Amino acid sequence: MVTQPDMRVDLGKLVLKNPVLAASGTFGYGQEMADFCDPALLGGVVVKGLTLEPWPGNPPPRIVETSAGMLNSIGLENVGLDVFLKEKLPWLVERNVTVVANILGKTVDEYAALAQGLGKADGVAMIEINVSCPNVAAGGLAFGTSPEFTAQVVRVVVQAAEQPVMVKLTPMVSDITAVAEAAVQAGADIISLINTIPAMAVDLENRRPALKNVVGGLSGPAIKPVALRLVWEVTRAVDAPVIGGGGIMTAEDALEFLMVGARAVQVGTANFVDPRAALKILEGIEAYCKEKSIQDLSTWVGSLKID
Amino acid sequence: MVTQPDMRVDLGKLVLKNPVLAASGTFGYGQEMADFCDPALLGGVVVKGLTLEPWPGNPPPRIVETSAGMLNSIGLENVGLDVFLKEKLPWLVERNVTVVANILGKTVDEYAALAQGLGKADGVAMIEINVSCPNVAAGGLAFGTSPEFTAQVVRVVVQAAEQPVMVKLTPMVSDITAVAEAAVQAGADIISLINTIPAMAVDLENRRPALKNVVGGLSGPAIKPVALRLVWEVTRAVDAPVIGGGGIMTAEDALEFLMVGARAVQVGTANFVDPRAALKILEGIEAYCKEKSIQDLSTWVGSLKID
Amino acid sequence: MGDVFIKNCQVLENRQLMEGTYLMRLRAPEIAAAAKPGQFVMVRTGSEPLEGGPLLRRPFSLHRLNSSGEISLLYRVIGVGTRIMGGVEPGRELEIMGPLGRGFDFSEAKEQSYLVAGGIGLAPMIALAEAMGDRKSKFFYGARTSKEVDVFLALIRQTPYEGELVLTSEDGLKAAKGMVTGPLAVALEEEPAQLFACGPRLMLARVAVLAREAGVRAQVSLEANMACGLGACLSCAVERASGEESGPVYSRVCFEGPVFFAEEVRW
Amino acid sequence: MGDVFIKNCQVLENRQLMEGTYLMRLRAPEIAAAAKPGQFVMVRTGSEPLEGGPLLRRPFSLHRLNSSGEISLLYRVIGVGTRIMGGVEPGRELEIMGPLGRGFDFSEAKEQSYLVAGGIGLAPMIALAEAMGDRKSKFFYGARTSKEVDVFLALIRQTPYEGELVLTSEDGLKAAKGMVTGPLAVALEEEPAQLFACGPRLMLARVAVLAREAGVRAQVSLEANMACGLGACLSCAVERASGEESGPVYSRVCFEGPVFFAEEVRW
Ligand SMILES: Cc1cc2nc3c(=O)[nH]c(=O)nc-3n(C[C@H](O)[C@H](O)[C@H](O)COP(=O)(O)OP(=O)(O)OC[C@H]3O[C@@H](n4cnc5c(N)ncnc54)[C@H](O)[C@@H]3O)c2cc1C
Ligand SMILES: Cc1cc2nc3c(=O)[nH]c(=O)nc-3n(C[C@H](O)[C@H](O)[C@H](O)COP(=O)(O)OP(=O)(O)OC[C@H]3O[C@@H](n4cnc5c(N)ncnc54)[C@H](O)[C@@H]3O)c2cc1C
Ligand SMILES: Cc1cc2nc3c(=O)[nH]c(=O)nc-3n(C[C@H](O)[C@H](O)[C@H](O)COP(=O)(O)O)c2cc1C
Ligand SMILES: Cc1cc2nc3c(=O)[nH]c(=O)nc-3n(C[C@H](O)[C@H](O)[C@H](O)COP(=O)(O)O)c2cc1C
Ligand code: FES
Ligand code: FES
Repeated sequence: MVTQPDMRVDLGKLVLKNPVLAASGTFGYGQEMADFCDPALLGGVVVKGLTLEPWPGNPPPRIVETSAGMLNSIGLENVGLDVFLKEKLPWLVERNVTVVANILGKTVDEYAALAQGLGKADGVAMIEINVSCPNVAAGGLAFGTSPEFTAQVVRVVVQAAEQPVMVKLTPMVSDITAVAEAAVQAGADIISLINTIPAMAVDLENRRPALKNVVGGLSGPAIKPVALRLVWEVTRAVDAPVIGGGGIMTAEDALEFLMVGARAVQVGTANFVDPRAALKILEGIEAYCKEKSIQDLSTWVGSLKID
Repeated sequence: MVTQPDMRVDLGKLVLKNPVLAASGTFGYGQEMADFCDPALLGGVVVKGLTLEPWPGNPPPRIVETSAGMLNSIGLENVGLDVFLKEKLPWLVERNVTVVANILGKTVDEYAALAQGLGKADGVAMIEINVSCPNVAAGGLAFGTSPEFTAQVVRVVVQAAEQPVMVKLTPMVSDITAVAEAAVQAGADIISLINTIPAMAVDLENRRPALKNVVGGLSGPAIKPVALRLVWEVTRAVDAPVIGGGGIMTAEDALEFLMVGARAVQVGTANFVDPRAALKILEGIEAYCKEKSIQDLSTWVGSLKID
Repeated sequence: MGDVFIKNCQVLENRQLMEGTYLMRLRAPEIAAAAKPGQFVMVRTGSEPLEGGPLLRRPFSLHRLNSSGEISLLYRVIGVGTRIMGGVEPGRELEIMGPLGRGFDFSEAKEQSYLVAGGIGLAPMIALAEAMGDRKSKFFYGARTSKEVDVFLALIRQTPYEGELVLTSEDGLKAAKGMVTGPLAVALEEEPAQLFACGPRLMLARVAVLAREAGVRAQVSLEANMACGLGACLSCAVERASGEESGPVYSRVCFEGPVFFAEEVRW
Repeated sequence: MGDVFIKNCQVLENRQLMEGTYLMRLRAPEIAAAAKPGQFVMVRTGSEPLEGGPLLRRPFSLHRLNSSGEISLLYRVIGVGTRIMGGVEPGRELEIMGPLGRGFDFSEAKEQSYLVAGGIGLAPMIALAEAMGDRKSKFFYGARTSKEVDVFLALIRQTPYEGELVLTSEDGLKAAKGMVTGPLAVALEEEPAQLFACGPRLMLARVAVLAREAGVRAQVSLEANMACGLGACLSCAVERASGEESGPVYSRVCFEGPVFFAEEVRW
């Protein structure tokens, strides 16, 4: 007999109602896609990356499609912390959405200030640290490329925040496990990955970069194999729960990430292809559990067999 | 009036007849694809990676297709240096093929021994150092992930080799320019990039990794935007000539790499899709030059306009 | 925004009007009922990842809207997505999302309106012309070739539009030689009127200048690379005129647009 | 290897024989003339990168070869590539590369041969049966369902093959219940004969054991994931039996195979 599978996700300090989250920057502030995807039904909504001050973002063109993927250089356009708390968060709270705030600072202090501002807010279930921003103080490489800088940021955020803290890792490092370990040691509760891969496209006819910003971040199915590998490496290296994503388009993709060891997934680019994607993926996972008589999805997590 | 464009590529110590090379591991020892692609017509053929001793490679399955790409974990199956020199090289030399030997050692000494062995061989035009092998002495990370290890390998190879030395960089590092600069300072004549991106795929039905080796290297159109970005970064950071590749399927793709700053390109996965691909790309570049009245292809190199 | 739908819509007709330009009619009752001129739809031209076709949907203006539940798209083949569209056989279904964005605001009909279209920018202007019915207006159309002039005439004559037609073509055949902004400038001098325009960016920039000089308002339909079409991804930025002092400020073409008042935009 | 071609071949017929199994006839005169049973072709099912379809070609055994310039493929729909093949309309062209690899060696015809096929492994065995003509042989076919038995009978009756047919099916309808290696073992005991086999890996492993026990040689057609089909990429490794002491040694299924003598392979 088929019963309703238990889809809850235990993340330690937090239990999600199910394992499908919308990824930051691909779901706006939850409201934009609400006609097609009720954000309250998802395991969580990671809102667009927040900075302390409102940020205009990069000049267009900001996106371009590539083989099985897309590049974006939105440049973190966002309303800033205050407007988020006053104008965006209430709508989400009212609808009982599990809100994850994605934060990005240009300095360690900005990260701390963001965490503090969010810590006081009711209705932010978790903070996701985006360490992809260039660390100006350290020569312009992203914070996330160095275990030390990552740990530094995590430490101040954990201290300032009231909520569980998740760190979103940058894929473009030679040893992701070192960064993940540093993050966990610095107090991160959860690891999420992957962010987009720095990449570039050009317009042959005009002899110009396809993006005004020249370089953008690659997302979509093209990066799925890279993401799966990184999730696999990190889940074996650290005990902290991992939320995986990168190129997830279908329930099967999501089930692969879970099988490799992720406890939950983030759906990004798929939301653009179909704003119903996250919900369809959730339904597909449920259907798969029923078909395979998986009573508790957590038993599927990490079930990959290696000879 | 349309004249024949000058397609020669000046690499400093070496001039290639044209800018299209077959990438290592995707063209065998030149012979396998000869029915469809005369290797002598190409700018060069980079043969399958050579180790000192013959190497059996990894157990199957060794490849799997992914969205706009493929993973391989061939595991460097090759005939070894001696058999290469005795049985493979003569066929290539006889046909006037520009041969590039791709070498890979498990230790620095092995790299030196390979370079020495090849140095004496007539008919090897260039040596390409593959620094993707795990550096056992240094904890298992690939040589190519560290500027220091890369420099170490380059130094001994340059010393032992008689030919120009090219270093093929690994994409999975946070700062490719540091590795490229270290390689050039250590004496590398040419930089080539990119090698495959470490990645993974799983078989949902069997709950197993799709590759017996679990992790493989991602190649094909999926990685082109990442490769273009890395070529862009490296050509701006070092003066040494750069040979670019990663996901090149068409003449347009190749022209993009050249426009971004590569002096020549390597065609890999495309050879599997169509063994005539490298030749078609070469013909396509020529046709484009004629159409756009580009007399000398070198004027196209690096012609990308940035506002 | 009103109602938005994602529907599998049957292709009723998909006809080449001239080299590279197609007209596609689709059954889309919900979308047709909810849409107004200047709004757009996003068409899914790909399928599952490996199976192929592009990932992202492609945006197209609504070219005709009719009360019997049909919509039309007028499109030019540019790249992979539109090439796939060109090959779709009638009878097959395409997944369409829409109607999207802010359309033309022609509620406050002035005595006189000028509709201005360049090239494939014609697409939404026909829907507007049709909706304006017998209000007093002139339609300025700038073609590149005489063939385009013929296509335009055939399209406009299918509508009940009765206003004056002012045609130019770059080759000067079957229409006045030159750019359509030439006769437009003359007309504005003779009789100022509100403008509605869609076409190449350079044409729209010129329209904006002419409107300012004539002291009339202009509504222009803009294009931008889009991912979501719903205001969520911030891909489709256009710089606002307001952002001069405090650094740039962007609007979303898919949400605040695609139709903007010319003075809202930084040209 | 002999001549290899890459040709755009017209699809003459593409018929579903039963749920998920198709027969495709193509015009391919050069390939048909050069090929022998057991060889394979690689079919391109995708197109340009963004336009879609899979990147790599898909390998298929030659199922029929005829002197009037046609080849046939018998294929089962597994994933994206074969799904695309199943939808190809007659009249369209597919790019085919072949013939590839080493086929069956049946030059030294013994008194008696046993052909053994399981499931879709039938594909090359029909070509072999046809080529063997009236030599003395028995054809062992292991089906899963009675429907598969019917399909087999229809296919084999189109060939001039006159040998005995020994059929099994897993459901025991229209054929003896069980695995085809059962009756094969009995036959080998009664009268040893060289074996030619294609089917699931487990069946072939069993065939290898039976051959060894009966002291006969067996040629088996193997499968492996392939990228190039030409021996260049080393994707399609199968471990050789020889490699026991000095570590594994691999052969290329596309080049040294797909047909191997059973004793060459490490099972
Ligand atoms: C609001 C809006 C309405 C439009 N209405 C029409 C119309 O009615 N008729 C018509 O022919 N065209 C229209 N366009 C342009 C049309 O969307 C593009 O021509 C089309 O997306 C090209 O897709 P492709 O795959 O063929 O080309 P490719 O060049 O392969 O597309 C690559 C990427 O660039 C984007 N892109 C390319 N050109 C444009 C463009 N001009 N504007 C926006 N994105 C672009 C594509 O959407 C895709 O993401 C409209 C664009 C917008 C934004
Ligand atoms: C020499 C040879 C001859 C073959 N002859 C036939 C035949 O006559 N009829 C038939 O139905 N099938 C045959 N196969 C198997 C056939 O190639 C696969 O079923 C087919 O490639 C599946 O492609 P797909 O895109 O539909 O499946 P997917 O699962 O989407 O394919 C994904 C990848 O795996 C590979 N793959 C999947 N299954 C196999 C397999 N069994 N063997 C090799 N590669 C596989 C594909 O080529 C592709 O690279 C043969 C295989 C080989 C190696
Ligand atoms: C348009 C766009 C905007 C994004 N903005 C953010 C962001 O603000 N903060 C962040 O951490 N990640 C951002 N991302 C990364 C996604 O959250 C996700 O990690 C990445 O796209 C990989 O997943 P996908 O392949 O499913 O899209 C953005 C991605 C896209 C495509
Ligand atoms: C099957 C396969 C085998 C490869 N073997 C080697 C190798 O031996 N040495 C090496 O330096 N690169 C090897 N590569 C990497 C390619 O040379 C090339 O750098 C990479 O595939 C990216 O280019 P592409 O996307 O055009 O294939 C191999 C790639 C593939 C797909
Ligand atoms: S296309 Fe996503 S915000 Fe406009
Ligand atoms: S498929 Fe490339 S060597 Fe066999």
